[in-house]
Amino acid sequence: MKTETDPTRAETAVQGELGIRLYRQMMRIRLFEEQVNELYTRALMPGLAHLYTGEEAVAVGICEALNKSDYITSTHRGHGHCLAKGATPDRMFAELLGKEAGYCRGKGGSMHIADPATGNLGANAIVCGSAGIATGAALTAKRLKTGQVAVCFFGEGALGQGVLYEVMNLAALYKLPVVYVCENNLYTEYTHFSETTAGDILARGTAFGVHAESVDGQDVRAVYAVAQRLVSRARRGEGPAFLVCNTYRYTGHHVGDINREYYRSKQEEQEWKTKRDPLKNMAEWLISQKLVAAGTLKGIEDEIREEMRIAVEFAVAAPYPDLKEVDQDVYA
Amino acid sequence: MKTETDPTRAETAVQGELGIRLYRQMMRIRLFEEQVNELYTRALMPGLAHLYTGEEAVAVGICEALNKSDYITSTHRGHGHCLAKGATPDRMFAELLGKEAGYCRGKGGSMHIADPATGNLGANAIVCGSAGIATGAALTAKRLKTGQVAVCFFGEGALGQGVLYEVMNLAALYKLPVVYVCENNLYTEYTHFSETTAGDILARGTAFGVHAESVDGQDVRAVYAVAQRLVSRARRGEGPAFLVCNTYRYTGHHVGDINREYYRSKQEEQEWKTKRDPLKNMAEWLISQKLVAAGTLKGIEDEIREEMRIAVEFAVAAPYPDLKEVDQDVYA
Amino acid sequence: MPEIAQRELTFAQAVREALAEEMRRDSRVCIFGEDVAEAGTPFKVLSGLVEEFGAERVLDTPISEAGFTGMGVGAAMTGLRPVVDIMFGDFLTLTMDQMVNQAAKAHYMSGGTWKVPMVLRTTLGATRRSAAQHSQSLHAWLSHVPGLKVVMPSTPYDAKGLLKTAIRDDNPVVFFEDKMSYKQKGPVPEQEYTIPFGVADVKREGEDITLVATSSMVQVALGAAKLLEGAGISAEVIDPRTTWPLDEKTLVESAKKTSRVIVLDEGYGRYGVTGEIASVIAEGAFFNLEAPVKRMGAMHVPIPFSPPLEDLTVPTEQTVFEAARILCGKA
Amino acid sequence: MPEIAQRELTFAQAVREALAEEMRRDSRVCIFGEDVAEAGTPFKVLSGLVEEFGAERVLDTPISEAGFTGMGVGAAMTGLRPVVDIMFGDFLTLTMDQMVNQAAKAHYMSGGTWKVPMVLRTTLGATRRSAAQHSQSLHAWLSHVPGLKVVMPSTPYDAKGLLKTAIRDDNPVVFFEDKMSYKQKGPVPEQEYTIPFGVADVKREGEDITLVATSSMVQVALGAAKLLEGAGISAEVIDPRTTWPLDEKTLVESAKKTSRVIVLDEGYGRYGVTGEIASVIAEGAFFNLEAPVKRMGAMHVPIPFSPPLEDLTVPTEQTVFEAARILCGKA
Ligand SMILES: Cc1ncc(C[n+]2csc(CCOP(=O)(O)OP(=O)(O)O)c2C)c(N)n1
Ligand SMILES: Cc1ncc(C[n+]2csc(CCOP(=O)(O)OP(=O)(O)O)c2C)c(N)n1
Ligand SMILES: [Mg+2]
Ligand SMILES: [Mg+2]
Repeated sequence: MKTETDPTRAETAVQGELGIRLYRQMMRIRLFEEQVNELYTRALMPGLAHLYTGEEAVAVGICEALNKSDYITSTHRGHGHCLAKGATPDRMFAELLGKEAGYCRGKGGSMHIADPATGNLGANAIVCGSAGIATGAALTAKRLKTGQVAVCFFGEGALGQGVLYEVMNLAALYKLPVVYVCENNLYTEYTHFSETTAGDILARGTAFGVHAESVDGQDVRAVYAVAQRLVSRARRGEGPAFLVCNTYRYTGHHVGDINREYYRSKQEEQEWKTKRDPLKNMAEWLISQKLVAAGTLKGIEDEIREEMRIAVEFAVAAPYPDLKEVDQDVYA
Repeated sequence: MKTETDPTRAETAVQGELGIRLYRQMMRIRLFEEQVNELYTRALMPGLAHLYTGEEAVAVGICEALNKSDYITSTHRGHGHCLAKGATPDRMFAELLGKEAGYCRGKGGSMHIADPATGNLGANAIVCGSAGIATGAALTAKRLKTGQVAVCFFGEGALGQGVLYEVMNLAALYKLPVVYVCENNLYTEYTHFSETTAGDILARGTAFGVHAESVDGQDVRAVYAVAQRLVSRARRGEGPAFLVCNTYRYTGHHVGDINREYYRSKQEEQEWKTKRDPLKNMAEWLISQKLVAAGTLKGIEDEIREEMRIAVEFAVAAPYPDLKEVDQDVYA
Repeated sequence: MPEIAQRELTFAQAVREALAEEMRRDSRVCIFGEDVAEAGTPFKVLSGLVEEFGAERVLDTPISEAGFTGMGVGAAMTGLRPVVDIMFGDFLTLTMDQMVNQAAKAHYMSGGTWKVPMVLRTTLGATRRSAAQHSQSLHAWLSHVPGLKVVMPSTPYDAKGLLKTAIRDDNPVVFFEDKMSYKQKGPVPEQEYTIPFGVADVKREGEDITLVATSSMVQVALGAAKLLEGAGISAEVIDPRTTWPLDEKTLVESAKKTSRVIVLDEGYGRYGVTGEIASVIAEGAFFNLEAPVKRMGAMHVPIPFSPPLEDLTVPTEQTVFEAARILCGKA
Repeated sequence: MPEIAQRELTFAQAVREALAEEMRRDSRVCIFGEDVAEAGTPFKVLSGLVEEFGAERVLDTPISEAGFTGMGVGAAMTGLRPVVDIMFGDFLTLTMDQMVNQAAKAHYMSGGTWKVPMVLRTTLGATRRSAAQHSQSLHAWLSHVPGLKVVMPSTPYDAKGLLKTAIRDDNPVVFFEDKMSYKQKGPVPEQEYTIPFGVADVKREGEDITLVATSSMVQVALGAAKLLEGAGISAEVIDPRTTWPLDEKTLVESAKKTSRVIVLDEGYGRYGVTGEIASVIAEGAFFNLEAPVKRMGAMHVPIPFSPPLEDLTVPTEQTVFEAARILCGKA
C-alpha cells in the first residue's frame, strides 16, 4: 500500500499520484459511511454503527504510510481504518448486515471487522481493548525480525484506560515497533475530553518513554508525513511512538445519536465541516497545485459512489450464515 | 499526631522536640521489624513478611505531617506505615501471628493490617491495590468537607499498574485531597526498577495533572518538610500531589529472601546502610545541633526495645480467634 | 405483588425512582460513571438526576472502570454510599480486582472494622445485536465470590424495591439490569417499599413443573408457562431475585411440589448460575424429583452478531416450552 | 500412568521440563511475566530457563498483568506462542478483560480467521498463610467462558503432559498450578509424551463411592480413599484434569457404577466448579444415584490468615472421609 518515498524527505513527499490516492481513499470512507447511515435509516442494518465521517484524513494518512503486511488494530469506530488498510466495501457491508460473505462471516459485525489479508487484527468494542494486542504484534515483529510495524488506533477516550500506559511502558522498555495513534475527536460518547482528561496528553506518551507528537488530523498530507517518519523510525528499530491526531466526528457517537445540542453546539459542528473538512481542503490543494483537474475529482467521486452502490446491493442480497455455524469457530 | 507548625515555614520546621519524635518513631519501626525477623527465624510467625527496614524516614516523615483523622492506605510492606500512623506494636504483632488480639482479629495478617482509629484504611497485598481506595477516601473528604487528606503509599513497582494513572487522572479532575507517595526502593521483588520503568517517573504524575516532586527518602527532615507542604496544599483544596521518595530496603523482598547477589550486590547494600541510614544520620544531626544528648537517644532505643519485647510477649501468649469466627464478618 | 399497586412504570423509570428517592433520603448517596450526568447514560436510565442532585452527586467519569470502581470502594469505606455505574456488564472484566480483591474482602480482612456500602449497577443480556463484547451476562462470577451480594431484578416492581435495599445495605452489592427490560412496563406503587434480599418470588403458581428463572429469563419463563397451559401443563415460575444470598428453601419446596424443574439463566450455561441452582435443588429435592433438573443458559459460544445466529444462543419461550413438555413426558 | 515411568520429578520440575522441551522444539514459544528470568519466579519453577533460552524468550515484565497478558494475546495472534506467567491466581482479576473479551473471542469474532495460541500459567490454592488476596482458586471464572480451555493438573506426570498439550494448542489455555504441590514428587518418564485435554484420569479404582477431585483436591481425595478403605468403603478417585473441555462420560460412568458421588474442588463452593460437575452427574446418572451428589469446595469466606481458621476453609482428608461415610450410610 505504501508508495515509496524517501522518509527523510517525507515532509514534502506528497505529489500528484499519491495526492490523488489519498483523496480517493478518504472519499471511499466518506461515501461508505454515507451508505451505512442509509442502511440504518432504512432499517436494513441490525444494531448500531459508529461513523468515521470527518476523521478520514487520520486513517488514510496513517495507513498509506504502512505496508500491506503491517498490522493495525482498530476501534468501535473502525470502518475508516479497515478501508484505509485495504478492506473491500462489499465484504464490509456484508459484515455490517451479519451476512456470511462478511469478513467475519457475520459473527463480528460493525465493531469487530478483522482481516488477516490486510494485517487488520480487528476492530475492538472495548475502549482501549486492542492496545495490548497491537503491542504484542510488535513484539512478534521484533522477535521474528519481520520488519513489520503495528499501529494501534484509539479514540482519546482510551486515555482513561490504564492498560494503555502499561503497554506503552512495555513497548518503550522493549523498543517495540508500534505506533499508538490517538484520534482526539474531542468527545467520548457525550462528554467533552476536557472533562475527562487532566494534564498534558503528549506527556502521557513521553512519561512512559514513548516518543510523542501531535498533528492536525484534518490535513491528510500532514498526517501522512508524520506517519512516514514515525513508522520508518519504528521499522528501523528506534522504538514506539505516540501520535495525537486532532480531529472531529461530524455525526453522532453512533447512527442513533441525533440530538446532540446538550453536549455540543450545531455551530461547532458547522465550523469543522466548513473550515476543516479533510476532503474539501485536500481537493482545493490538489487543484491549486495543478496536480489534478476539478473534473477528475468529480469523476473519482462518481466512480466510488457506484462502487458503494454495488457493494451495498451485494451485501443486502447476500445470505445469512447457515444456522449450524453458531457453534463453529469457538475453538480453533 | 501532627505537631503544629506554620506550613509556610515547613522547610525549617523541624526543631528539638519534633526532631526527637521523628527519631523515636523511626526507631520504633526499626526495632519492630527486628522482632518480626526474629519471629520468622524462630518459626513463630505463619507465612512471610516484608520488612520496612531502611525506609523508616518515608513513613515517619509523611505520617508526622498528617492528623490522626487523615487517611492512609498501605502495602504488603506496610508495618512502617501502620506504626507511623499510630498503631501499637502489641496488636500488630498479634495480627502477624494470627491472634484474636490483632488489629484484624488475626484474619488479615502482615499484609492487611487496618485500623479505623488511626485512619489506616488497610495494607494491601495487591500491588497498587489501594490507589482507588485512597482516591475514594479523598473524594469523601472533599464531598463531606471534612478537611481530611488521604495518603496512598506504594512501591515503585506499582508504577507498572495502569489503575494508578486512572485514579491520578480522576484526582486531578476532581481536585481531590490525596497525596500519592511512591517509595522507590529501586527493586520490585528481584528486579531493578530501571528494567521495568521507562521514561520519567515524575512526569507520570504531571502528565495526569498531578503536581509531582521527589525527595531524599533517607532524610526524615526533608520528607517531613515536603510532606507538610503537599499535605497542607491538598488540605487547602489545591489538589493532589505525587511524591517520589528515593529509598532502599535493607533486607530481602521478604524475610525468606536471603541470597540476593543475583539481583543486587552486597556492596550496594552496604553503601546504603553505612552512608544513608535514616536513623544514623538523624541522630548525628540532632546531636550536632545540640538538640539532644547521645545518651538520651540511647535511652530512647532501650525504652523502645523494652516496648517491643513486651509487645512480642503479649502477642505470642495471646490466643487464636475462636474457630467459629471463621465465617463471621464476611458480611456487615 | 400487593394489590394497591396501580401506577405503571417502565423498568428504567423504576430504577431512576429508587435512586432519586434514596438520594433525597440520604445525602451520602451519590452516583458515578461514564456519561451518567447530562447524558443520563446511553440507556437514559439516569435522565434528570444530575438536574435534581447536581454534578457533585452525579459525577461523570473518564473511561476508567477500574479507577472509578476503586474510588467507589474507598468512598464507601469513608462515609459516602456510592452507586457506581458500569455501562455494560461486559466491562466488569475491568473491575474485578476492585470488586473481588478489594470491595468483597475489606470487611473480613479488617476483622469487621471497615465496611463497604457500595452498589455497582450494571447490565446483562444479549439479542441487542451488539456482538460478543456487549452482550454477556457475567453475574455468575460475582455470585461465586464471598463478600459480595448479587441482585437480579426481573420487573419494575422488583427493580425499585431491590435497588433501595441494595443502597441501604452495608455491603458491596452488584445489581444487574437486563438491557432489554428497560422499556418493560409494570405496576409500581406510589408509596415507599423495599424488598429484602434472599427472598425468592413466585411469579406464577403451578403444579406440574417448576421454572426457576433469573432476570431476563423470567419473562421468557412466564411466556413459556402460558404456552404450557395450552398443552395442559401447569408451570410454576420462581424468581430467586438475588443469586446471593440465595433463597434455597423456596426453590426446593417448589421442586418437591412439582417434581420437575428447569433452571433458566442468561449467563453462559457452563460453570455458572444454572449449575449452582440445579445442584441445590437436586440435593434438596433428591427424593422428589421425577426427572433430572434441566438447565438452560446461554449457548457456550461468544455471542455472535448475525441476528439469526444470535437468536439461537439464548433460551426462548418456544425452546423452554418444548424442553418442559419433554420433561413432563408430554412431548 | 504407564509402567515405564521410573524417574521421579517434583511438580515444579515437571512444569519446567515441559516448558524447556517445548521451547527447544519450537522457537516461537516464549515466556513472559514478573521475575520469570533470573529469579525464575518466587516459586523457582522457571529456574534455569533464561540461562538456556536467553532474555529474549524469557522476558521479565513490569507489574502490569493486564498489559503483558494483552501483549501475549497479540503476540499469539501474529506468530509467537507465548506462555504468560501470572504469579498468583488472585491476580487473574487484572487480566480478565484480556482473557475474556480479547483472547477468548478473537477466533470466533473474526469468523475463524485469527487464532490465539497462548497459555496463561497461574496458581491456585490456600493454606500457605498468605491471606485473602493470595489464596484464591478462581478457575471457575475461566471455565465459565467459551473460547478458553482450562487445565488443572494434580501430579507431576499430568502437569508435564498437559502443559505440552497446552502449548501446542491453537487456543488460549489457562493452566492452574497448585502452589502447595510444587514440591510433590511423582514418576515422570524420560521419553516424550503428551496428555490430551478432555480425558479424565481414574487415579484410583473403587466400587462404593466416587470422589471427583480437581488439582489440589486429588491428593486429599486419595488420602480420604485410604482412610475409607480402613472403614470398609472402596472409593474411586477421578480427576477430570481439564474443567473445559470436560470429560462428562467418565464422570457419569463412574457415578453409575458407584451410585454415590462427592465432588471436591478448592474453588469457592458456590457458583463454581462443584455445581457444574455435580449437575452433570446428577443429570447423567439420575437413575443410578443412591444419594444426592455431595459438593465440597472452599468455605464461602475470604481466606483468613490465622492458621487455625484458614485450615477450616478447605476440604481435608478427614472432612472428606467423614462426608463419604455419611453418604455411604456407614457413619
Ligand atoms: C471499556 C469500555 N468502557 C466503555 C465503553 C462504552 N463506550 C463505547 S465508545 C465510548 C466512547 C469512546 O470515546 P473515544 O475513545 O474518544 O472514541 P470515539 O467514540 O470518540 O471515536 C464508550 C464510553 C466501551 N465500549 N468499553
Ligand atoms: C497485582 C500484583 N502483582 C504481583 C504481585 C506480587 N508482588 C508482591 S510484592 C511485589 C513487588 C512490589 O514491588 P514494589 O511495588 O516496588 O514494592 P516493594 O516490595 O519494593 O516495597 C510483587 C511483584 C502482587 N502482590 N500484586
Ligand atoms: Mg473521542
Ligand atoms: Mg520497590
